[in-house]
Amino acid sequence: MIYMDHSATTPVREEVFEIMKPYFTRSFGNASTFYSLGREAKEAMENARENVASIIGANKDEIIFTSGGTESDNITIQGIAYKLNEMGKGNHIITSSIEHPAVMETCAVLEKKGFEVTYLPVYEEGIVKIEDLKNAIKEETILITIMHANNEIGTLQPVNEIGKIAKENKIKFHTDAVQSVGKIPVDVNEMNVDLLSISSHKIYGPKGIGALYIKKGTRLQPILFGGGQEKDLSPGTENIVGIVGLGEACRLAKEELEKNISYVTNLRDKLIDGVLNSVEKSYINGDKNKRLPGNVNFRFTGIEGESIVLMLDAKGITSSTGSACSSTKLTASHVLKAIGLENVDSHGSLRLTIGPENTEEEVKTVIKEIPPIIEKLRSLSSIWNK
Amino acid sequence: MIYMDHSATTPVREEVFEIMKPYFTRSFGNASTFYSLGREAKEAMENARENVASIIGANKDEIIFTSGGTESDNITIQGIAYKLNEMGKGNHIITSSIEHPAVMETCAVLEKKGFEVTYLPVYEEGIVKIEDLKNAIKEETILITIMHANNEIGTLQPVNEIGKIAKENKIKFHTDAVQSVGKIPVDVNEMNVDLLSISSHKIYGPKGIGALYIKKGTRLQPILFGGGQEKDLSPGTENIVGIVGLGEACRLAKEELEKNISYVTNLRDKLIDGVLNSVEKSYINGDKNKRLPGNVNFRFTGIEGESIVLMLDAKGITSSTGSACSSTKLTASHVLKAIGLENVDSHGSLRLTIGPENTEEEVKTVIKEIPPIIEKLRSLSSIWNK
Amino acid sequence: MYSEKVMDHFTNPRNVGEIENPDGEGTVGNPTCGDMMTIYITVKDDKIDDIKFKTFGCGAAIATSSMITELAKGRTVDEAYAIGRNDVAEALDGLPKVKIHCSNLAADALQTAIEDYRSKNS
Ligand SMILES: Cc1ncc(COP(=O)(O)O)c(C=O)c1O
Ligand SMILES: Cc1ncc(COP(=O)(O)O)c(C=O)c1O
Ligand code: FES
Ligand code: FES
Repeated sequence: MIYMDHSATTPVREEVFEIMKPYFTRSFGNASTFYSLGREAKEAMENARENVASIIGANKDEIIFTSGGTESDNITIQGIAYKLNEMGKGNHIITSSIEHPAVMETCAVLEKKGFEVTYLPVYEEGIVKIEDLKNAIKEETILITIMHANNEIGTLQPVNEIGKIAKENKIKFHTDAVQSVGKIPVDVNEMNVDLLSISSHKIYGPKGIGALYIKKGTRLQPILFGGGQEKDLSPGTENIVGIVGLGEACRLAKEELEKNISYVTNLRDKLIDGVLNSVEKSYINGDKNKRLPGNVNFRFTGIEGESIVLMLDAKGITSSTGSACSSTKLTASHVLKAIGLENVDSHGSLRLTIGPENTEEEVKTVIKEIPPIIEKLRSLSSIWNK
Repeated sequence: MIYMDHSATTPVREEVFEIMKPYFTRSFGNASTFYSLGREAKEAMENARENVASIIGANKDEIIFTSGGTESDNITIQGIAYKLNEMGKGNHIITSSIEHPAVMETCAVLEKKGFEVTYLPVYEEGIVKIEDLKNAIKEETILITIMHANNEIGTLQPVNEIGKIAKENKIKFHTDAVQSVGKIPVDVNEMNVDLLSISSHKIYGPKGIGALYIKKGTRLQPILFGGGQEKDLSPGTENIVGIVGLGEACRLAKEELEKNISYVTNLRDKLIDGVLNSVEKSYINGDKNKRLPGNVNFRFTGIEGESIVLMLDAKGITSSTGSACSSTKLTASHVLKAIGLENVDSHGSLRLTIGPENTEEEVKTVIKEIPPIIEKLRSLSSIWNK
Repeated sequence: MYSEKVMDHFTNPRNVGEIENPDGEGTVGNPTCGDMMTIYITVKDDKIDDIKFKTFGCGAAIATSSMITELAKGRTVDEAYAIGRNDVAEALDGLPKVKIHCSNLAADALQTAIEDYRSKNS
């Protein structure tokens, strides 16, 4: 199998799994208890917290563990919105038009509850313009939530500039860094960010665990209630196994960051060139340079993405698409719409996301397998005229 | 180590861990994707859903997976309250005074938001009275949320009668069955329950995963927003490893239920008799019979629970207490208060919760170790006069 | 949660008990809060000659009681009176934040006992 869907999820690395093992059956204590077994769990948890903090340049006590990127986004956006609104600070939120549903849907719900949300355009490049952000800010603005790297087209947002502007205007700034942490440098200080979401299963950690950076002094209204764990923000018995896994995944990702960036970027560029050169009417969605090292998002005129994915799958290659047909709602990805693709074009997208365990050999195979698939599908297509 | 804190958490069973293993590094697909790897994950998930449904006599499509008991409780209570209130059905909730914080704190927050909450008393036995429930019901009542088995004193609530009354009055009934599923028979039909919370780590499954039974046709307002997973109620990439583990834990628990009940009950009764007979001024908190097979909650006059737990820990015995001194808030457990213990008495509680892997030998050891510890602490105590 | 020193003083508390006809006696705390401590002293040549305690409370409460009896024994009354809340915690290699409250009681109890002694001997 050639796995090239790393933006969807990643396997747990063997090294990470090894570290997790003892916490299933032996050191399984409840971290909120104070006897030896609980203390062991607690220590492991605090060690992991240190590793998570370290990969984003934060302090240990600014990290809480959550059940994943989705919960981190919800805790932040609902938590800031309700808290600041209650304090009479305003009801306006600025976000981009290519956020993950965890941000997008949460904002949509807040709109129904009387908040006003501005969705910044991202143009063909898939990147927000600082000018637009400046124009959108008003007195009532309480939160800017703009992702670091997009999950579909991999484009990088100018988070440092955004953070600077947010700070100047005393507006809280959150970034969904689920796709960027562990893949490119992320530093909360350079970003001037107040809140930052992390998910474990995108960086070779286990699923069902994530983290949220909360800058010291930032107050959130909780949305889940219970035993008070994780500063009252993500209550429930601590998922020690998951936490330990996320911690180790961060430690390894940090250690290998430089090496992985150049390795993966090289594979990505080879893949892009290889395919664009051999398939006519093929394009790259989103800015070619300001994108994640591992993200490739092709567009092939005249065919539909789900069928490409299935044909690649039959060849043992795992990929994905933003095509409407692959979604349960049968609408094209809002990201592809946001970069201006007409519906017909938006259907022919193919996302290949590369990880450090992919090889040059695999990339060559993919470059070889794609053209005949595209040709075959086009030969079937009612809208393809050579 | 003699582990007797099974109500706090349990280890992952070897058999459960074995089943989980392939999903970490090999079948690690994102269950929301449609290629082979995703389908594998999806199948494993649906198989687990079947096992969870089966242990409570539900249908597979009435089960959603959550990040744990806390999330299940929150999704339910907030979800029903907001939904029915929005529909103009009323704003009154009935619960008990010994619920887990996940229910208790959520109700407290709803009170602040204008809901009215009745906390039924539980008397010395730690059990609500049906008469009190009947008297509490009024036209505005939209939800009854009363736990099946209490986590501290193990007492069982009359859920079948409660369900019957809820049904007669067309009020939604939720039970937090985190402590009862897998330990005593639980059947959603006999209970006439509309919603029921489950947590995996209490029944030898992994932490960070739980489930919620939602009777067909029951509508909830979501509190977390994202990619639409789990019927839009618990969004986020599915925690396949956790789900598979919970499924297997349920399957095994169901298979061994009868056997475990008689085995654990026998150990519990030996432990109770052994200690009560050898320590003067020692008592059992909560009803002696209507309690979980594995729950023992002692009370020793004149001493404080944290010190008992620490001394037992030094002997390799893991236990817990509801003493104020062991909580970060330095207030005694609300459960002990609810059964009418004066503060001084509430301090001397010791909870030992037995699991099927405990042995008769271990129970004997505990019976032998406890009396000298109590004696030593009493000899230090400024409020103990022989 | 607790340092090794705390655990040592908790599991092997020093100077436990009561003194009949002490020169000074001090009780602080409140059993409803879960902690109550009594310290008994005898004084010879202006020095703490004997000191004993009885405590109802958590591990920290017991360990701090035990520790303060060791710190005070043999010191002059004034020196003993000057032992502060932090001195006890420090001597135990620190205490968890939530436990500061009950561990403060030890210094208070000793001071109360010394005040009792002084009021009887002035
Ligand atoms: C950008 C982004 N945000 C949030 C999420 C949600 O993370 P999780 O699946 O851990 O809930 C994802 C991935 O699904 C993502 O790609
Ligand atoms: C009765 C009860 N409800 C809810 C919970 C919360 O479950 P979880 O730890 O999975 O969030 C627990 C255990 O902590 C419990 O005992
Ligand atoms: S063509 Fe079948 S779903 Fe779009
Ligand atoms: S005696 Fe209660 S916290 Fe120490």
